[in-house]
Amino acid sequence: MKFGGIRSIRPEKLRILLAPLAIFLCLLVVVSVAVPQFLHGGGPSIIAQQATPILLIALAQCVVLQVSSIDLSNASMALLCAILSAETLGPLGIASPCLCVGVVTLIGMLNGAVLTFTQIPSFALTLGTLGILQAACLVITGANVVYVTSHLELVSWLFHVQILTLPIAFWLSVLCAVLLWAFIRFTATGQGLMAIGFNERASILSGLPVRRLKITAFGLSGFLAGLAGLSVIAISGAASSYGLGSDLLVPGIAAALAGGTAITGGVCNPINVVFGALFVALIPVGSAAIGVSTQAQSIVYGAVLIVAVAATASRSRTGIIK
Amino acid sequence: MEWYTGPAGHTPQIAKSRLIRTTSNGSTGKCSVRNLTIWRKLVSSAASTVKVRCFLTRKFLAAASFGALAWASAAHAEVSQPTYPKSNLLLVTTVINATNPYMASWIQGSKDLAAKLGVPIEVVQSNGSSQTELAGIQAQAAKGKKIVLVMNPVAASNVPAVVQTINANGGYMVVWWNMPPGTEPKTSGDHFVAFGTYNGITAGECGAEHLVEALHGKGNIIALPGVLDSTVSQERYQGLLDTLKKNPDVKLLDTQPANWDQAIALRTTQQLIAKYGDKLDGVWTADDAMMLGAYQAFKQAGRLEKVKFSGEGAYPPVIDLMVKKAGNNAVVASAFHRGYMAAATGLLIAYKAAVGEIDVSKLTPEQRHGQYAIGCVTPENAAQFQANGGIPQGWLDELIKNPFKDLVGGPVLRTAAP
Amino acid sequence: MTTAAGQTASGREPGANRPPVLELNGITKSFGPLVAVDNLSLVIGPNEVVGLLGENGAGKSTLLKILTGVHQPDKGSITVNGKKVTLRNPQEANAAGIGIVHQEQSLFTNLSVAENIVMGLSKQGARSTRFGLYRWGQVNRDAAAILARIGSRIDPRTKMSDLSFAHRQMVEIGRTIEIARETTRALDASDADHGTPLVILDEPTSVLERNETEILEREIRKLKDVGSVIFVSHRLEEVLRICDRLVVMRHGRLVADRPVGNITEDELFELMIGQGARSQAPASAKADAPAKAVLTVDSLSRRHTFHDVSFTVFQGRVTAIVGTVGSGREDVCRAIFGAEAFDGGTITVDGAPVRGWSVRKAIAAGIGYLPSERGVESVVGGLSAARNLTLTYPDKARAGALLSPALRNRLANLWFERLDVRPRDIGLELERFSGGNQQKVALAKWLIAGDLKVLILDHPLRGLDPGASAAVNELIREACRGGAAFILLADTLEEALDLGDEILVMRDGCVTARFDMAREHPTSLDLLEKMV
Amino acid sequence: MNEKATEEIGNGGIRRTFAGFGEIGILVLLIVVFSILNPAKFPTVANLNTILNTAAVPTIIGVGATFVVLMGRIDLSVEGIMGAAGLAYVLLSPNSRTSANWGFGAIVVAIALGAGLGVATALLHTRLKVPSFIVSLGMWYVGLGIAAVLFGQEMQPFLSDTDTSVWPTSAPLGISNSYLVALGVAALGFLVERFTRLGRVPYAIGNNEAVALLTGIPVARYCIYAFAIAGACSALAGVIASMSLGAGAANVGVGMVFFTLAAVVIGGTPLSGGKGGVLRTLVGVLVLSTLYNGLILSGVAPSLQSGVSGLVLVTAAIAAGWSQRDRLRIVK
Repeated sequence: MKFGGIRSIRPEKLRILLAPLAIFLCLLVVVSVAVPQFLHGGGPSIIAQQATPILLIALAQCVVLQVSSIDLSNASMALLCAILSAETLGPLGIASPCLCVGVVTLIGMLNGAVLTFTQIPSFALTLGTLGILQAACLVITGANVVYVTSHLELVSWLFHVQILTLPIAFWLSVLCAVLLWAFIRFTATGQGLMAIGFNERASILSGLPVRRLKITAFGLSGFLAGLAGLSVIAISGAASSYGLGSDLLVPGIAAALAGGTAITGGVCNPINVVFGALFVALIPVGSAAIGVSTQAQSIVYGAVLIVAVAATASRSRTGIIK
Repeated sequence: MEWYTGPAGHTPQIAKSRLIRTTSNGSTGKCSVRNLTIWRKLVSSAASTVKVRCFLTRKFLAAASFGALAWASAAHAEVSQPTYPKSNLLLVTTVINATNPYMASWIQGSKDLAAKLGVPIEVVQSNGSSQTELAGIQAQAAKGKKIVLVMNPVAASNVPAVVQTINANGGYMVVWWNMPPGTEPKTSGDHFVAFGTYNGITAGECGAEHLVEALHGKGNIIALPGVLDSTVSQERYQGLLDTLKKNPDVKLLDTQPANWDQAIALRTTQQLIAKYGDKLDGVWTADDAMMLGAYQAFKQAGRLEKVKFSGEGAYPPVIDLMVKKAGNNAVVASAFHRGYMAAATGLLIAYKAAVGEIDVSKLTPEQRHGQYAIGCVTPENAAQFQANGGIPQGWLDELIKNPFKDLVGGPVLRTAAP
Repeated sequence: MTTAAGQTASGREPGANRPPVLELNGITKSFGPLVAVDNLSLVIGPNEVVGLLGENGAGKSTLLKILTGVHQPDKGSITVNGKKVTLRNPQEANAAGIGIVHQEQSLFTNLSVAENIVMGLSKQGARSTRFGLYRWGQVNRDAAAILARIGSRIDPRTKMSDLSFAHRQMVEIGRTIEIARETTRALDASDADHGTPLVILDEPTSVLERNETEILEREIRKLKDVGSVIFVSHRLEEVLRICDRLVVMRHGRLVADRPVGNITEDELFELMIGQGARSQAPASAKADAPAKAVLTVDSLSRRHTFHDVSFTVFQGRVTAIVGTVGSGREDVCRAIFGAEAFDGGTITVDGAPVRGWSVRKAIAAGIGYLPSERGVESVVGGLSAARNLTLTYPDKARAGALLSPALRNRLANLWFERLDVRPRDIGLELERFSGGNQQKVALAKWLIAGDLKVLILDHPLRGLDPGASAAVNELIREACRGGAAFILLADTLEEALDLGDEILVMRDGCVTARFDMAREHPTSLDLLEKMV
Repeated sequence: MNEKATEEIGNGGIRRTFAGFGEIGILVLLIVVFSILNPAKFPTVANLNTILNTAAVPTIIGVGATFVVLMGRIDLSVEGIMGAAGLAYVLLSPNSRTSANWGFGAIVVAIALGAGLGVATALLHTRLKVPSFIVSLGMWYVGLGIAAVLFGQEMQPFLSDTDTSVWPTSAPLGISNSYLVALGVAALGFLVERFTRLGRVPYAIGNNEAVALLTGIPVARYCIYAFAIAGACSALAGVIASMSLGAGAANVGVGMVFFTLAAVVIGGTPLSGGKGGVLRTLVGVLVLSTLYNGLILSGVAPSLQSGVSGLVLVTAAIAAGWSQRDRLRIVK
């Protein structure tokens, strides 16, 4: 659609293209004005650090939303990956991250396979997977915190090395977003994902390999979730069933939607999801900065979320929003 | 949004080895009951604690005195770490949520101290999210003043990032409850002044031993620990198991985690009542919020009179229950410590480091990583804890004289819960 | 016809200086740069059937949406039964006495017939509820009565999804008439000079088979007695038969408004597309030379759907299958395309019998399928026209591993020229094109393959205006010459006779007759009697 | 299918209310399995009451949720509304903190608050055209925030009146009061669902919203109704939960959103809407409550419990949808 010539650039399209960036900048301005030192007080680097796992989970989510499904289990996949690599980094060294990401990718594909072959709603399926993965985490960790015993340096540099004052991990996840964008726009597979999101029936009758495509989508979701898990390990050097990373699901979904992804499917711009993630990571700082009372903070969080999505959401022409 | 008295935590490497007890946890139940009274005296007048037999309290006194020494010596001498004028400081205190009695008390303590010191204070609330916690602290640090931080981390794993932030800001911080191994204050430079905790094992024993006592050493109990992977919960549970080892006639029928949550505790206990019916004689819980849930369940089942409860944290409503001797003395014990005291102590230590009243380099190992006194509330002594949320008159002034006055020993060492 | 106004049910005097039912004055509606309806004025008298014609994209549907309160005009006024009204939403349109039967069925398949009828009514009659609770017994009786009025005996408790398409259409019509009657009652009660309801039929016949159309025509004549009708259709002969007066739209304007008496099909056609007379479709390349068999279906069966269907499709030939809705011909096609399972018989492509048949395999074997429900099954509305075009054969626009926008656009522009798709904006989402242009793209999606063996066309001309139909027909013939074979489910028997080299007649899932057009020359009546 | 003038067309719509109630099978299966696993404890009247007791709150929520899901919407704000309404109720009843004593007024206010939040959700959803998923997600936080504000910095408010806090679980009529309330709500819900326009329109919208709009059904207004009902139900659930807790807690509803949604889905009301109903949700909740009770009674390790529930959810969903599998079936 980017190549439709000038006639197809309409205000609506511009909004969808720019809104996520806009809302992020707005919030950034608010914070910078309320707390002038924020920008050179190392604020950006902290936000980038927090945004990294959120961004990766959000990307994982938006691939699945792209085919108008939802994956409630990808956050716990990230956690599982973190736990696994915490357990294996010591013995396996560099092999461990690849292995762990591989495992969760497979779990993701399994999700997709079950989804396509049993035809049950993704919400129900992944809700179930969520429960199973939580149990898995608890069993693997024996309900304890697992600390990386050695080889932590294999991942920790991701957040120690900085480029332009931001941790390299953030830049890498942005790179993931760009690659994903290119993948969706410029490959037959990506085009297929889009098509399924808009009209699955027509996609089937146009001979798209819908099952394979859906499995791909969920596999990608697992893969990106795995990367998110690695970033968690890199940040904290430890993982546990209730620790850092256990609360990524909602921020992930919020970031994906604030990034203009349509929950109805078809519409997903990974590059905008980057701004969505930064925005979500910035909300707490924002509300703290403008001095919202401790009690009222979650009110603000909820309200801001709604407004942000209202501003960025791309709405189908039928006017039907569910 | 879970109710934490101590959030998800860590297991030190030692955990792999067998149980090693520090002197401080050697105390028997009786001892902990006695030194409670001592402890009461002590807090009222720091001097009148000489003829104490209990080791814990001797240790306690020792700690207190050399704590005082360390501070006195630091008071006038030049200190090694950078210091700032009061006017350039901002006190920051973090809580995991705003709707939990422990947290409420924590905030209160921070604010009272801030008022006494005449320094502005900010509360960072994290809604149980590590992300939010980091972001909140960062936002305060970004305001340009030097941060004086007392932190109750959502997860141990957040601490390093916060230390980074504070180092960059040049302020000072003290952490309670949770800290990953290898992030010792000693090894993290001067700005991470101290780590403090309460001895979960002792706390667990306080409840367990009085439960056993109340059951006359014979009966069936169930246990409600907190979130499964929480160090704090595991320590307390360890305390229970240790006690039961010594009292084989008390059977632990079932253990169901209730995630520090009153509502979940209620639901779980209802199920357990259905499962064991009249067999149950006692309920051990890792925290009073959960105890109140369990208590409610038995109340509804109309079996309050026949069951004993023990909790942890001595929430005012629980203390009231003990004073009222409700349900034929249903509640037998709850370990006493206050978010109020933890927060005030932590903030004060960090503050004194910031203004140069403490020389961080001269602090003893216990002072940089130590455990603080806890009491054990029972129906007998409950009344003393009712007034002012159990905070003795003038406690804060005593504290300001000596921030380490409640220090009772070094790190808590334990095995992982089986 | 004009006398029909005489025998009005309510015994009103014909045209007894009652105000016109509808009076449109200078209605204008534009979407961005595009002016859909341009300063249009129109008067519709009481008990009059007015035919509304125009190409796709001439602005008909926009006009109807304005009349039913879906869109609001930018300029101009609407007067209904002498009262100026503003229609902000469908409810208000109903209240004003305007009901519509939509081109696509507007029924809820998960509800019963009776419920569907009640749902349509803006205010359920007092009898159907007590204390705000439905009295289902009463509701069902009323529904039965309503259906009986249009000579249909559908059990009102039946779940909609259990009814055949045609029967659903009857329910739809019954409901619309009821809306109209309800409104008349309301007006009678409120209004001194009896207002007349206006019923809009938006291509109601485009999905109906001939015999069903006749029922509908009877119905419309009845309808005349109670109210006025706007009848939209592309079947000119039908329009001429049913209507009293014809209005033609082109480019959003009213270009003709005449009584039926003095106008011919060709005139109409010219008025609609404003170009030379209709290209009379000459019979396609009906070569007698035996052509190569590409697809053979042998005693294909599926339980409860079709039985023992056999036929062969030859290169460069058109096999037309006719039959009423529910005759099972759609299912046969879907089975051949792998979209539906079959439990008996064989499909042979190029001499090799297929197994483990699926859509993917069918396409790989060179079979294409153009479904009838365009919006739902054939086009991905949210994607650009260009992407839709290359959806099935992405390799046509692939450079190495990646899709090449440049290639895609060149291809798209090429086909847009060939099929004269308008607007010429290949980047525009397909859902923004008019139905006819969408259909052209949907067809081209298969034709770009080049080496397509068999293309199955399910009502390819449904809802297309004569102009577009001619273009699509031309495409089909061209592809025929290119060596492709076609299976055609035609809209009208004429179409089948016109294009088919062989015609199969199906009824209740069985083939009841087959005609080789090279030798026999059946009339539509011959076909009809085998169908019903 | 040609119409002969005389014969009736159509199957007379044998209403398949109970057709394909696979979930009942699952329920029976669970009961059998658990009865075998612990014959002494599980199949007893006392335990039955425990299960019904657990089921009460989610059933009440589920009735409201069903109307929302039937329209193809989703309501995640449950826990927030429960917290806000619960605290409002406790603070307006005789309690350890305030002097207020509004009696039944307290319940009315709480429910009004819930309905209000529901309406707010619907308005934001329909006016701003934001998916209900995200709006209700936001409302979840807003509700918790309101609860936190009501909770304030002071001590937790406890209900002074013991009878109140025992009422939900006491069973003068053999079945615990709370579940009787739940049954009442369900019955009312069923009445509305079957016999009123308010109940039928959601089916229509869930089946085909575009058509609903064309037919002139005021979809937005019915959205508001549905979410208001859902909000009110969540609020009532919050009140009952707080009663039984004997105290006001912001997160009195912890874990209820997914428990209820899972129950609705297991019950056989797909999230795409248009099918299912209140009765099915009733069964769905019983399945999950029985499971929860049975797992604890059978002594399944706490770590594994979430896993087992997950498996059951998936299995139930598969069992429910297996028959309708088809090449062209679209499931989101």
